[in-house]
Amino acid sequence: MLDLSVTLGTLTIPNPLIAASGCFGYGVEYADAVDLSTLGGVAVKGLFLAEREGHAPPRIVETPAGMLNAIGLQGIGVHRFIREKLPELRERRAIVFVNICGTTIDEYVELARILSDAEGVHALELNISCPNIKAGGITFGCSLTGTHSVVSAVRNVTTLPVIPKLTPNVTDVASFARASEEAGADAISLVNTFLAMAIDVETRRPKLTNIVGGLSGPAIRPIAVRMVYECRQAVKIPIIGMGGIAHADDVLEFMIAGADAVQVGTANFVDPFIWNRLLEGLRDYMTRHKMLRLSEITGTLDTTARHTAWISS
Amino acid sequence: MLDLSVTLGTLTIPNPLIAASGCFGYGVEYADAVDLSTLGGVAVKGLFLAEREGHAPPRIVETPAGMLNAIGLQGIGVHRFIREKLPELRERRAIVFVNICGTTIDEYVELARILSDAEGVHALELNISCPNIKAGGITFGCSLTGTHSVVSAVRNVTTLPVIPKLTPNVTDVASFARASEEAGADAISLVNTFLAMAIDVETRRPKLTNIVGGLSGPAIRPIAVRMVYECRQAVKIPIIGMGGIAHADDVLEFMIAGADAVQVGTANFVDPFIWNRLLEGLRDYMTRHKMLRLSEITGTLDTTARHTAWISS
Amino acid sequence: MPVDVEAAVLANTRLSDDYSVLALAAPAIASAARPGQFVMLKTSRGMDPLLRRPFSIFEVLRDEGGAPTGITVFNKRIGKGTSLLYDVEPGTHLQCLGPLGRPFDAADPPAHAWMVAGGVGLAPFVTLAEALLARGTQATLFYGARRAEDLHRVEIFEQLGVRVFCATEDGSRGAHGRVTVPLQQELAQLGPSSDVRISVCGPTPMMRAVANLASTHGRPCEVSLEQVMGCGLGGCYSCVVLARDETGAPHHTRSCIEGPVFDATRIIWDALAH
Amino acid sequence: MPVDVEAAVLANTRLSDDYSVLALAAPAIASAARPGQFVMLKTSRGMDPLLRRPFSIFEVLRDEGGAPTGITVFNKRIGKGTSLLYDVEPGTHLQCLGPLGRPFDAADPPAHAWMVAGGVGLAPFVTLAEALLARGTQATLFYGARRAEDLHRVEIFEQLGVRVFCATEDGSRGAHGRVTVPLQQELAQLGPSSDVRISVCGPTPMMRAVANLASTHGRPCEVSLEQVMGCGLGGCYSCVVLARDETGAPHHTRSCIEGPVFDATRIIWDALAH
Ligand SMILES: Cc1cc2nc3c(=O)[nH]c(=O)nc-3n(C[C@H](O)[C@H](O)[C@H](O)COP(=O)(O)OP(=O)(O)OC[C@H]3O[C@@H](n4cnc5c(N)ncnc54)[C@H](O)[C@@H]3O)c2cc1C
Ligand SMILES: Cc1cc2nc3c(=O)[nH]c(=O)nc-3n(C[C@H](O)[C@H](O)[C@H](O)COP(=O)(O)OP(=O)(O)OC[C@H]3O[C@@H](n4cnc5c(N)ncnc54)[C@H](O)[C@@H]3O)c2cc1C
Ligand SMILES: Cc1cc2nc3c(=O)[nH]c(=O)nc-3n(C[C@H](O)[C@H](O)[C@H](O)COP(=O)(O)O)c2cc1C
Ligand SMILES: Cc1cc2nc3c(=O)[nH]c(=O)nc-3n(C[C@H](O)[C@H](O)[C@H](O)COP(=O)(O)O)c2cc1C
Ligand code: FES
Ligand code: FES
Repeated sequence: MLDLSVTLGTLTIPNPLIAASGCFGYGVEYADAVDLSTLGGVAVKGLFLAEREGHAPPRIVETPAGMLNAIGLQGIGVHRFIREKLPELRERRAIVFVNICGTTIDEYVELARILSDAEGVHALELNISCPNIKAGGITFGCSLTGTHSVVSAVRNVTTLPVIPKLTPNVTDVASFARASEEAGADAISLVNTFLAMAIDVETRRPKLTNIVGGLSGPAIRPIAVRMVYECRQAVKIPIIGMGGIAHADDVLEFMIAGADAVQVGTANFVDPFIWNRLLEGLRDYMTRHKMLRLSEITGTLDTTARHTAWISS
Repeated sequence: MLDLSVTLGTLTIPNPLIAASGCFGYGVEYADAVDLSTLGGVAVKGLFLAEREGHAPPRIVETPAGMLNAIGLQGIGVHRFIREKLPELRERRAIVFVNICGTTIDEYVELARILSDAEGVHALELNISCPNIKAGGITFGCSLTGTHSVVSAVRNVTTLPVIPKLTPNVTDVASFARASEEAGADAISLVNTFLAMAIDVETRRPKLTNIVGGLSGPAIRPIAVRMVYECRQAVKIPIIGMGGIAHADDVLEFMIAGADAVQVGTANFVDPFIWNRLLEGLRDYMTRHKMLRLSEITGTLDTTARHTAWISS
Repeated sequence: MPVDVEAAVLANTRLSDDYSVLALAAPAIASAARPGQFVMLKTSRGMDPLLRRPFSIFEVLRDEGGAPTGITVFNKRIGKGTSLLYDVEPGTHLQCLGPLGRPFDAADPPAHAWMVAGGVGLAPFVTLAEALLARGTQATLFYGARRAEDLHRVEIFEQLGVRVFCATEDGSRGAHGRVTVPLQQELAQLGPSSDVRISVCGPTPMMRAVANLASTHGRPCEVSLEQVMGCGLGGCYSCVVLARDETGAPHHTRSCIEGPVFDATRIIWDALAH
Repeated sequence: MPVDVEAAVLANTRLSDDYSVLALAAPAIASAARPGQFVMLKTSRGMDPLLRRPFSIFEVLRDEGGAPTGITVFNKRIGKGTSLLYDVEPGTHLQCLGPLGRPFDAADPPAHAWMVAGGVGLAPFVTLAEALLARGTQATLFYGARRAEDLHRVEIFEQLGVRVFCATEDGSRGAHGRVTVPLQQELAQLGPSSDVRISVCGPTPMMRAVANLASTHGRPCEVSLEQVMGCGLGGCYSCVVLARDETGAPHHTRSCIEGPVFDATRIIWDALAH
């Protein structure tokens, strides 16, 4: 029997495949198409305390092997989420990662308190990295002290796994991983999207109403893998890697680089039934490589020189 | 008559299309295929004082809509360049941007001195952003004081246009644009490649001998355009934009975002005869939009709201 | 529940330089399809382009026995993906996800159903017309385009027994001008007692004009909107339109699951990108 | 000077599950081609995959009058691009850049030319064989593969009058074992006076073994190397091999312009990725 389960601190999930926040609605939208209990987890759309309408459309633009989004964190707010969505997620036996956003530390703390009392929440993913909203989020994610403060504040009010989600729009992502670990994070997830833009040259206007948006999809995978690799050297806590995963080989690439689990976002838009394809691919790899436990592969990148360097580079 | 010329400080070039450093050899390799005098310029492969063998292969990996490279700045050194390549470039009437790299400020200064005395060099592009070599380059490019010191040191020893090339691997690229301007740069060019990596999951080894490499190509274009846009708000000096340009619309996108000229790298590998295609596309656009001078389009992004926001986002 | 099938291209009939009708083998989707629903098509095998494209289900294909075997798509080339579909050759396979979205609700007699189509907006009305006639509901199509050559597949509706009014901006066929010209005439002639339901699909300004006409004449109107769609399943929030809820309060509403068909009175037209 | 043409696919003959011969209409490239040169082929229209792929010019196609009309490529599917080429249908157009690279230098009589091919390494030798026979130089082909079914197009060489030695690892055709088996036998039987020039193309370990054999028997040897190539024109420095210069000093040398054909004694084999 192949064991695909992975452990994130106190939380063990049946396989490393988690639906990425903002790419899977509140999970319930997919409940008829996908058996949510077969996923490693569902990270729901970023939630604020209050409802938000988000940005005016157009909100996405396709780009080479990727897409930009500027949704602006439209959402129903934490209270309606608990009332209207959480019960079905519970019933479907989904492992729920709630992605929370605030404009102040108090908001994150308040959200953490409320969700800790709600039944059926398995982990808190702190979105301190959304590039698409003016106030909050990213302002914490781009400052080491900001990151440390948010994480430790939330840490103090919940026993749920606390997982800050890091932005790639920084010089040294590993230092943010360290700050998170020191502040008591149980794991980190990365990457959120890259701040980017696209212009309609005929009208000379931005293609997004919000002017800038976040780049996701296969295009960013090589950068995201490098960042996961850097964080793996920097911290001991589990890493949830993401950025452009579309095939089982991509999952394995992130895990070999140092990820304990992964999230899949954009590729789920292209293929909502991707989950079985990925699981089959992982099982096939394990069989071919005679592995019994998938988690063994995490951080096994072999960097020993292939042949003695013949000349100084 | 359509005027495609653009001005970079004291240097006026016939059109905005410059071959990107490291993607066009020393220019001479393409002299039979492309009339070098018809280009806006040729940025030659990054030069150190001494010859360098660079990294052991494999040196490139294809990625979704992009590629990684870790050439390691193999090069013939400035002296052989002046002896063996510059005469032909002169003869071909190429506008030569020499991309220089050092591990110390003195090296940059020395290179600038030597090249200022050489006939046929039109501008110095300071490579302080190569992600693929351990010492130097990027260590200046990732520090504001480092950037300022290199630029002003070179500025003091040459009358040639000084164009620092910025790395995208920073939190706030605009601050590096500002530091460059304050230090007396005549222009800035951006972006260099994004630090990234790819892994062969079957062998669990990096696909590049150097483990990490720089991501280029269409995949990065939306991020690069955003960075050019940010720099345009921050500085008055001309901007040479690049990152994934493959079509005339991409050139226009960078110019509308704020670039005065552009460089084309990876796309030249896919289509070495790209230059005429791009020029035709630009002329066609100017005709359709009744423009006489292409340079008018720089920084004309229209960000006025498309319709009154109906609800707060 | 939508299914994703690797559908064989059975035929790709070019109607003009920019229109083609693509026939796809997709029994599961065909048999579940309801009027005005759509599919998400992958227009290429690889990542260029990356995302799927939304297309109305134009016709439901059936075998001799009448069993659904596939669907057709009424494709207008306007960019990368639609150009790839225009060029696709039979034998190719395309990933096809559907059926998706909130369908039209087909009116029952004695109501009359008026369908108003602009250009490629004709796409969702074949399935609606069939549903109406199956119910014995009288159906009328108002179909507008630039020139006569841009009016395609009118015969399908005529054969179904739909009353058809055409309009062309150059007057080369039917009424001279926008599709609203014949529509307005017919609306004006309606008796107060008659129960007419309007459905419209086409360019946003045209849908807006029709919605206004409908409301001034006090006729219910459904619109089928075209928003950029990342997923088609409610996962990405890319496809929102600003629509009023029961209380009249405007909210960004996902057109892939609460639409693409909306009651026209819900839509805040000024907020729709043109 | 290389040219870039949008070459029509004239035919794509599948020889097995993994080999096909692709015929391309490209007169300009065909007439300029010299033995062992290569082209850079774009395997798809869009950006997936992004880069071109290097392929040896397998055959030069000619019309009745003998005028060059195109080339063929001996394609072995090993990944994304070669799979796309394997599936390509006639009528498609592919961007084709060439001819590129340093050719073999075809020996003149009285020298004898021995060509040693492993698997897909057969590709550059048809053009070399033709050049040799045009010079009246006696040519021999040593051709090795795993099984008899993997030995393709031997008849081309036989018809040209090339002496052919086959070897298969399972012994199903020709000598039992690697291609070095018959090569070694023939080398051993050579008289000291005979002037034999060896050219080799195939997997790196095989080329290395042949190069060693050649030097132990004191025979000159040219190798055609396969490095990953980003541009094919000397622009990117991706394709380097560690090769000795005139002074014997090792340098990273671009195999797209100084190669792919190198004098075997220049290569530092330990530095070549396997
Ligand atoms: C519910 C629905 C039903 C549709 N039915 C049909 C149909 O039956 N026949 C038909 O020809 N077209 C139909 N469309 C429009 C069709 O989806 C677009 O023309 C198509 O996506 C354009 O893709 P492209 O790559 O050719 O254009 P590009 O401009 O290259 O596309 C770029 C991006 O913009 C999106 N986009 C561009 N135009 C539109 C548009 N008008 N609507 C939605 N997204 C757009 C694309 O999906 C893609 O994500 C429908 C759209 C929707 C929302
Ligand atoms: C001078 C030269 C001549 C060649 N002639 C032939 C020929 O006649 N017939 C033939 O079938 N093959 C030939 N090859 C090898 C051929 O280029 C590769 O098999 C092909 O590039 C693989 O592409 P892919 O997308 O299928 O594989 P992928 O593994 O998907 O390619 C990924 C990347 O690695 C590169 N790559 C992978 N394998 C090789 C390789 N063996 N050599 C060079 N680059 C590689 C690809 O170009 C691409 O950039 C030649 C290579 C060179 C350098
Ligand atoms: C449409 C869209 C909406 C997103 N919304 C959120 C969000 O609400 N919270 C968050 O933390 N990340 C959000 N993300 C980022 C993704 O969770 C993920 O980090 C990123 O897309 C990279 O993964 P991918 O390449 O697999 O999509 C969003 C991404 C997309 C494409
Ligand atoms: C193979 C390769 C080599 C490069 N070498 C250099 C270099 O020597 N100096 C430099 O400043 N940039 C170098 N670059 C970066 C390019 O000049 C350019 O900044 C980057 O590739 C983005 O542009 P593109 O997407 O058009 O390729 C190199 C890029 C590639 C792909
Ligand atoms: S298209 Fe994704 S939510 Fe509607
Ligand atoms: S392939 Fe680019 S230098 Fe050889």
